[in-house]
Amino acid sequence: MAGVSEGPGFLMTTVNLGVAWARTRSMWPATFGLACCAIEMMGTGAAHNDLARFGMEVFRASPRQADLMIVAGRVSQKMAPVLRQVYDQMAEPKWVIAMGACASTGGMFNNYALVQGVDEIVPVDIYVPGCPPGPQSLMHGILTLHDKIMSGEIQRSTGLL
Amino acid sequence: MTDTPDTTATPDTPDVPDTTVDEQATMSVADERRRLHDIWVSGTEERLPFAGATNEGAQELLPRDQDPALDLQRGIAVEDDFIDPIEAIDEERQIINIGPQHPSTHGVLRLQVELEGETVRRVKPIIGYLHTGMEKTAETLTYAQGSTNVTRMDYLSPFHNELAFSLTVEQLLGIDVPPRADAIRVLMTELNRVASHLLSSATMGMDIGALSMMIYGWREREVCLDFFEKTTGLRMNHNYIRPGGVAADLPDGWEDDIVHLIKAVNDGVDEYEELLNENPIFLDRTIGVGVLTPEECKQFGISGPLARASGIDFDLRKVMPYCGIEKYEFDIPLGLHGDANDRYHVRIEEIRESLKIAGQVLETIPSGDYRTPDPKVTPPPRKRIDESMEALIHHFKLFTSGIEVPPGTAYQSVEGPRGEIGCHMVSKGGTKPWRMHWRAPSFAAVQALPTMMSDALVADLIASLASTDPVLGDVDR
Amino acid sequence: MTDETMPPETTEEELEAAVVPERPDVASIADLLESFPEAAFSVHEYASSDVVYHMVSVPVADWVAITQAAFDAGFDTFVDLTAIDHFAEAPRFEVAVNIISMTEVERLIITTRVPYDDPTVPTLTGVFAGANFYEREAYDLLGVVFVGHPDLTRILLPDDWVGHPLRKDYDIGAIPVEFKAGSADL
Amino acid sequence: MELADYLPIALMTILGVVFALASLVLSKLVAPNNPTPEKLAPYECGIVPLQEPVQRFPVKFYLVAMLFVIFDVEIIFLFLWAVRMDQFGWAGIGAVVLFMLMLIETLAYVWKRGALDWNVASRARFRKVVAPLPEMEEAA
Repeated sequence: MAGVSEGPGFLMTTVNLGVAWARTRSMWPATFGLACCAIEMMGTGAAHNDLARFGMEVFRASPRQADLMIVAGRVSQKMAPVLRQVYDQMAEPKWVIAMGACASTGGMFNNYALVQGVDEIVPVDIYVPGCPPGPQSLMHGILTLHDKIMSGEIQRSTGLL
Repeated sequence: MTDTPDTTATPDTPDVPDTTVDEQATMSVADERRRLHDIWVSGTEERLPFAGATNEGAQELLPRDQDPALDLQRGIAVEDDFIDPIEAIDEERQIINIGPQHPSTHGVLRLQVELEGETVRRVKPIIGYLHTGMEKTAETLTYAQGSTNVTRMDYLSPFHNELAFSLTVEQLLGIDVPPRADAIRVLMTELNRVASHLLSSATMGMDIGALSMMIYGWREREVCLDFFEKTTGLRMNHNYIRPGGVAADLPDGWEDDIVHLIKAVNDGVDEYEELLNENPIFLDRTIGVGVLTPEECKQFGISGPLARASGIDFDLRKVMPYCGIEKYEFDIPLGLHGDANDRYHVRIEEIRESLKIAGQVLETIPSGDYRTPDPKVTPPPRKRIDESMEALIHHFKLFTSGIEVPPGTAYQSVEGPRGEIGCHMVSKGGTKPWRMHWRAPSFAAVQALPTMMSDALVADLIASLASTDPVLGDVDR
Repeated sequence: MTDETMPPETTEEELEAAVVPERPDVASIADLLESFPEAAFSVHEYASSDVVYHMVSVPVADWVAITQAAFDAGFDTFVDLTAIDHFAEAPRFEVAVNIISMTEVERLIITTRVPYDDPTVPTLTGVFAGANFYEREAYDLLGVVFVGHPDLTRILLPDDWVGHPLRKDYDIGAIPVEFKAGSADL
Repeated sequence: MELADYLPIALMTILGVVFALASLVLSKLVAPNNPTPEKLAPYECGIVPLQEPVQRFPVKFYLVAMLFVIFDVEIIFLFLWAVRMDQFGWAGIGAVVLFMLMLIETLAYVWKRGALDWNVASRARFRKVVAPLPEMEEAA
């Protein structure tokens, strides 16, 4: 049953649409807060600009119960294997948001210590620009991910159909 | 223009020094060859495959008999006569990871803990999971760009980082900033202390189980961040305090923003005190937990709220004042026992003191220039460039090569929310620092964690870690 | 760092300030210097404040001795330990320890220089327990070996890392940026 | 008590069994299931564990669970006894007292061994090193 569903991507059957809708409405992020972006991620989760509107206020600590990994911060060479291990331990379907310039491209630290962009380690779905991106831009990234899932472009890691 | 000394081997292109200097001649041929050709280029040495490389080998917690640093960890280095007598047999103990990806390690701190049932016997902090090579990057950025790199180190107190960096550069330059810039710097750093303490109280409450504390803490912090965004344009990592003054003057109408902020945060802190001060769970979880005696604080270099909670009356704002902070009158909250509860109370009182300072700055801020008029440090205003050729040259010189700093060594430190933030800078002339070492308060705090957590419960471990409130960007730099 | 850092003569009063007074006015540092004749000291003043701190440079032989003497003289708070790579000058590595005396409210920075071929400095963990992590970091990033350190392993870099990044001959490892005019040595 | 009276109980048990089995079978059939070696490895906060955790955990790690089991089982029997206490007479009360004595003996043993004592060494250190209690001066 696993693997990519063979049907044409955009013409989703109603069941597939229903499943995609259910997934986007309660996507639980794994707490992968590393640096300054983690503070903004917490700010997004707090009451002022609230992630609970998208059903995401529960930040799951263990990757077993998480669907979405928001890589919030700079990934150092020592942290890269840990990030890869946590990503592998997440259950499909799973998505990755690279939050901030350091996670997306290594940001202003073009040196020996940082992995220049998280996409060298894990497949990334959404890159959120900013250093640190404000809560609004993170939420815009999350909504773009919802649209991507709803429009069926990401069928990479479906479990069901 | 003073002629800069010739030994300016600019760090980013390490051109090799000539061998005429007599010491160089005595080096053996092998050293000669290594020095000339063998420049380490990172990434060329092959690394283990990704997933398997997460055990840090010698850095990890060694078995009991091979652990040389055990005494230091158990506080014996400070003649703590209290040693847990019973020696359990070995397979009763289990080494587990409270690892880099953990909800309550305040970032990517990894604690390897030897557990005997619920009791923690040995702890070893393993850090470096957020090492960003900032001190190496600082050597490639000019003095004008330096504060962008520095402000990302302790990302909960960006203004304190920038202030320490700017003061050190001004110490090397030998210039002073106008009084209005000093007042703005005091205002912004004190509000930054409020925002940082709000966050550390919020996360401390959440770690101990009071989830609502997290939501309350962030509500007041957003008020502070709004003012920061209005003044500097960014919620965090502002690059607002620069060598020579501040980037921009305070926006008009900032007075009633400050009045509103002071009122909102004061009311918020009243709510926290109702929520937590007499809360039996909070008291049971924090009284007598993570104790640090004053001698241990001095030995490990602990400063800030941790040291003051143990009763050390030492605050850089009072003892080694900077930016004219001695003009404002405020007092320093001290704790008695040095446990997690005292640390919480010291932070809450410090929020009130900082708000008092902000109020006094509001009344006594002088008008005038917010940057030093010295054209070699401050770029001229935009319209001046069209009128005068000299301004254009200064502008060009500043933004292409940067601020010329005479050679010398300087150290200056400010009182950050977590302790003494210091910048040890060596300059060999030119526009880029030769070496910039950052004295991070959380680095000393992480080093004292084993002393706090030995023979405590796992729940106490989490509570004492929350009360230490380390910021890993500062620890790993 | 040479003994008296003679800044370029820009203005008159700066010249006087730079001339090093004979004896530091702080009692404990003054008699500290009595017992260590080869020590050279300089006085530095904070920016936008009138706080003064002292720097003392000693040969590496009595590195632990002077720190222990300072500790007994009241400098009992450890603040920081740094290592600096003076790439071109002869004794290449400089190690600086930063201690405070809370009673006299004085800051003292003791520095020493070690050559490139044997960058070994005796450890200070005997005097200050706090020097443990700082010395591990200096070893990790700059390769200065601290003799007698209980647990001298890498602290910030992965264990299998090769080389000491903060040395001047260690390339920053920047990936050339793909801008058309982007220069490789960022 | 004809058979009919037992109908609701039968229905209840059938429903319970069916519900349990159904949820198991359905999730086996429908849920996505592609295990990878990393997923099966124990989660150690992102660290790849070197050696498998030791199978037999010493009792210190699940002390509270053991205490719970002992005293919970005791309470279950007490409930049954409490419902019909008045009909048992002295013999019944004697039996229960004997049963209770045995459990009080385990409670005494557990108390003596210090399992109930959460006043861990570090808190004792706090009392000894930092803030000795005024009235009892001797070491905690």
